[in-house]
Amino acid sequence: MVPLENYLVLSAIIFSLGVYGVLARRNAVLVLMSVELMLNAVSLNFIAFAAYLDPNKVTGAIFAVFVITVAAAEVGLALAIVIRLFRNRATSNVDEAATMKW
Amino acid sequence: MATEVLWWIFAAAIVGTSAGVVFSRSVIHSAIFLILSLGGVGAMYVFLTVEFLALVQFLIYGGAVTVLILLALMLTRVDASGKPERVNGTQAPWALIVGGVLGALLVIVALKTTWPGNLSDKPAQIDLNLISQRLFVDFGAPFVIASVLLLVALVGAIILARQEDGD
Amino acid sequence: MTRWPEPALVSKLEDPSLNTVDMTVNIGPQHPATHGVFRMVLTIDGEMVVDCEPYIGYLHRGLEKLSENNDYRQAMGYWDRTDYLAGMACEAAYCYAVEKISGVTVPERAEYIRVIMAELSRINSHFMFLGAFGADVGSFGTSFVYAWRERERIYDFFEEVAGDRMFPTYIKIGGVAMDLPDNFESRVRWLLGSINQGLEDLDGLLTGNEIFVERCRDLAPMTAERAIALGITGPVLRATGIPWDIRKAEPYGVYDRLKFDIPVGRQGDIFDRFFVRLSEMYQSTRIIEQCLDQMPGGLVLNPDLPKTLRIDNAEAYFRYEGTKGEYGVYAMARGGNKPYRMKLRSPSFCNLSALREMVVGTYVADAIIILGSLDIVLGEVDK
Amino acid sequence: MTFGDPFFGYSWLDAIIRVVIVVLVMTVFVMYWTYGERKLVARMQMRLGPMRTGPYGLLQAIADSLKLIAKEDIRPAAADRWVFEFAPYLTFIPVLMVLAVLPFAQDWGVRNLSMGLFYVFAVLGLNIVGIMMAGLGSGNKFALLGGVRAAGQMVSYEIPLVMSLLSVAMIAGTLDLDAIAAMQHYRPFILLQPLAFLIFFTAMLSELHRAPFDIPVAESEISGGYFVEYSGIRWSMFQLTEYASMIAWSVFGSVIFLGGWEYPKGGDWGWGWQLTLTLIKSVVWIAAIIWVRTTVPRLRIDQLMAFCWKVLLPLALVQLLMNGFILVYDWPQELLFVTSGLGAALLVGIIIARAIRRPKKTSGLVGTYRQVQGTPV
Repeated sequence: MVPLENYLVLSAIIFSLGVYGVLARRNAVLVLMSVELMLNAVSLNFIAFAAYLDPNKVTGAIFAVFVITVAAAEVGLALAIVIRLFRNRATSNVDEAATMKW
Repeated sequence: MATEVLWWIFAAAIVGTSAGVVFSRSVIHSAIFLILSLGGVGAMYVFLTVEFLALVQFLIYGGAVTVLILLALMLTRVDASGKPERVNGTQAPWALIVGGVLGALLVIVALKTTWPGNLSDKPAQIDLNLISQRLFVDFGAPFVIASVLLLVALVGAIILARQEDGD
Repeated sequence: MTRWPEPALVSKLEDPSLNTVDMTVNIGPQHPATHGVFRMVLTIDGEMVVDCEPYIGYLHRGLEKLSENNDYRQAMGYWDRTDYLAGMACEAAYCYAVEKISGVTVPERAEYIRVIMAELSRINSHFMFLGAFGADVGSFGTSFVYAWRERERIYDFFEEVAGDRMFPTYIKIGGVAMDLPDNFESRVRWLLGSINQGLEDLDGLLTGNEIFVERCRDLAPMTAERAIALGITGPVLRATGIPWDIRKAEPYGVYDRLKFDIPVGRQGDIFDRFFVRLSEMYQSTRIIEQCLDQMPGGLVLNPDLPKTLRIDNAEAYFRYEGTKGEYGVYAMARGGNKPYRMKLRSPSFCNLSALREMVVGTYVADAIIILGSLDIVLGEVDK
Repeated sequence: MTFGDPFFGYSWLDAIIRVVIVVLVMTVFVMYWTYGERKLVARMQMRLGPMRTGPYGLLQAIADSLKLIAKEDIRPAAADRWVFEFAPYLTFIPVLMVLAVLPFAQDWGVRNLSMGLFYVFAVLGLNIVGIMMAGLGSGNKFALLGGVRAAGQMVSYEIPLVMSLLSVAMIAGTLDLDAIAAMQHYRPFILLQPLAFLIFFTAMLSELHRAPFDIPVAESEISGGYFVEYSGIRWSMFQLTEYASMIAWSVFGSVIFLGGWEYPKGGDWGWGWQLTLTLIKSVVWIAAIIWVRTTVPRLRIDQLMAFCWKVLLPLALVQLLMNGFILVYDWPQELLFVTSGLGAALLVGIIIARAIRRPKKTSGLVGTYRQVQGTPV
């Protein structure tokens, strides 16, 4: 049916779109969303590999669970930082948050 | 056959919505594209017969992460000041080059490599009991560490977002 | 625990350097919580209110100027539209003021009738408060409907007596317009029983509710000094612990012959205001019962009243315990059949001045019930 | 007669037919349930409710739907067009997806999933996305406030909700809704887990935005919240979602806690009785929701959060822990009832202890009256 390469190409495309988003977009929330895209591409890869290559088919899913955990933690923290930034600077542009302290 | 067609439809939708995330003009549209994209990846998990993970994806991403992102968007609305948001930074062309090259590289690698022991074309059904066995027994320590990470992140987020005196 | 503006919020109001984006929300003039055409612009930071700006005047009709251009009898119809929840009480206040400058006396029976009508109006108005306040706090109209049943009965009764429900123009200078119907006493006693029943229902629905108490207690407390400084009167003042009631302080009519207590609160928070009003309604029923017992027979309208009332140089300020507070009518005559100047000191207007300082530093949801607890009537605020 | 077999040979066709049946029945049920709710609320408020359209107002539901369909569909100029227009449908899709797995009787649902319980709460949480889209896309500050409130509320209350469901799933040992229902042949799980039931009911009210947790739609504060700008058919989609999710939650809750189609005698007396049981239980369940709605005022947002994080969540966690001990060491199941019952007593006790601070009836407060003679201070 659907070969493994299809999944790999799909996740490669999502990942590179995420890379573009992280580098190009300046809104902190958007950067975060692009990171989410990249993480998703990674976990899709994990699961595809596990489903096609791993004999007991499970390890990839567990890694994906960990990836999702890390993504949730990261989003929680990063959004707290974004809101903090916005409260103090009235902006969510990452370029304007270049100073180390204010 | 029907599965294959559905797969292609979903793949196209995922690529389209992911592109929407990074290219769309409005942040809110980006967030909604992100939700659709994540949902599409969840559907991919169903194709890979890991329904459990698809549901985790819906629960965590759909129910929590994107809600948090939308919440952050609501709290940091830029249109309050009236000026339209600049979509891209100055390094957008470079980003395009980097992203394009990286993507091309990954695609070439994925296609040129002959993957060892391509066991079967159709992935087998994954058992929920097996997942829990592996997760809680074999990967017990990482699981605990991940939970500690979540806890730390929770506390950290609260401390960061808390409104202190004088702020 | 009091919830006055936290230091953080106050400093934010004053310190412009910290740049956070607040949101301005316009509540009213068409909004379910503003009880009429009141408008307030809330500046909110998340859910906290950092500023509040009230706007009034959407219901301004020029009551005082209209009174100057109509003779004493005609102007009556405008006055019972000030506090339109207690039309009878407003008429009575106007009549007392005019009687004070003209020296017209009122038969005793008419005085008793006036007291009964005014107290029924007070019950009516407070029922409106209880119902609407319950709806503000969010009880999905149940309190509203409970209150409405009794209000409807009171209005039916007014219709029976005076021929009109909300704006009866029943009370006249020198007495009341017509004598009471025959079954008056039994009718009132039945009404009082029904009111007591309705009060029990509302008391059980709201006072006994944990969420309601939690929402109202310790919210926007007002000290007695601050209340006096702002010129607040009525139940809002009494909730701060000051037993100031014109009916006791400067008794008019026959109030000096009647026994009743002045319910006061402890700390002037929202719950005390609610509770003072609730208790006042029991006192009003007590007053009405005494009136029924004491009521003499005789005329209800001064027979010596001239066809057209003409008053020479005179001026007087009459303070009347309206349903919302001190309903002060200042009347000034310079001859002729029209007043030279009429002025209304409307209690709702003065009470409303406390809104901003109570609202700032609370939640949006609190702002709504603080406004509700002041129990303003826009007809009276805008005059 | 069993419903497990496909109606027709093709499983896809069968699934579509079942979905259509469920949606049609649900829509009619929602239409008439709005009528029922109005009558019920009216009775509780000493009114009559709809009386004019047809005998006892029975045609009111039809009149309402006709009016809603015929009403102009307004889109504010400041609205974000696509977000605004698709939000109502996006809120409805998750509810529809949930209806597809609920067992209305033995083997009678659209499909029975082996992870049904997990599926239900994973998917039901998704309609918050549509709500937030409505809040963001309307270009209205009330809508925005409502969206923010809804998001905070749903994210918070999802946790105790999931915890309470997990404690039942631990006892059942399965996530299959049909199996969970069948397991309650002798006693429903509410007897084993009263605390979980209380937490579930509370959190469910919050997820449904029903009083006393109707903060996101608070009519007296933000006049409708996220759907303040909607009218006509889109508004009715929100309404349909609200009622359909009420049905979904009630069927789901009665399967988890009240024995669903099984208790009492469901397995013995056949599918007719099973459907009747489901109907009775869900109607009672929804009536309870409405009863609560009619009588209690609304909480404030900070009180809501405090209740969730300081009361419900610790209790749910402790219950989960106790369940773990009891099940791992194979202690008798009655202990489940004891521990959970104690927890429920604690929860009720907390509420009562807070309520004791309130004044008694009016007559109890005579102490604050002061008989004042002459001129006061």
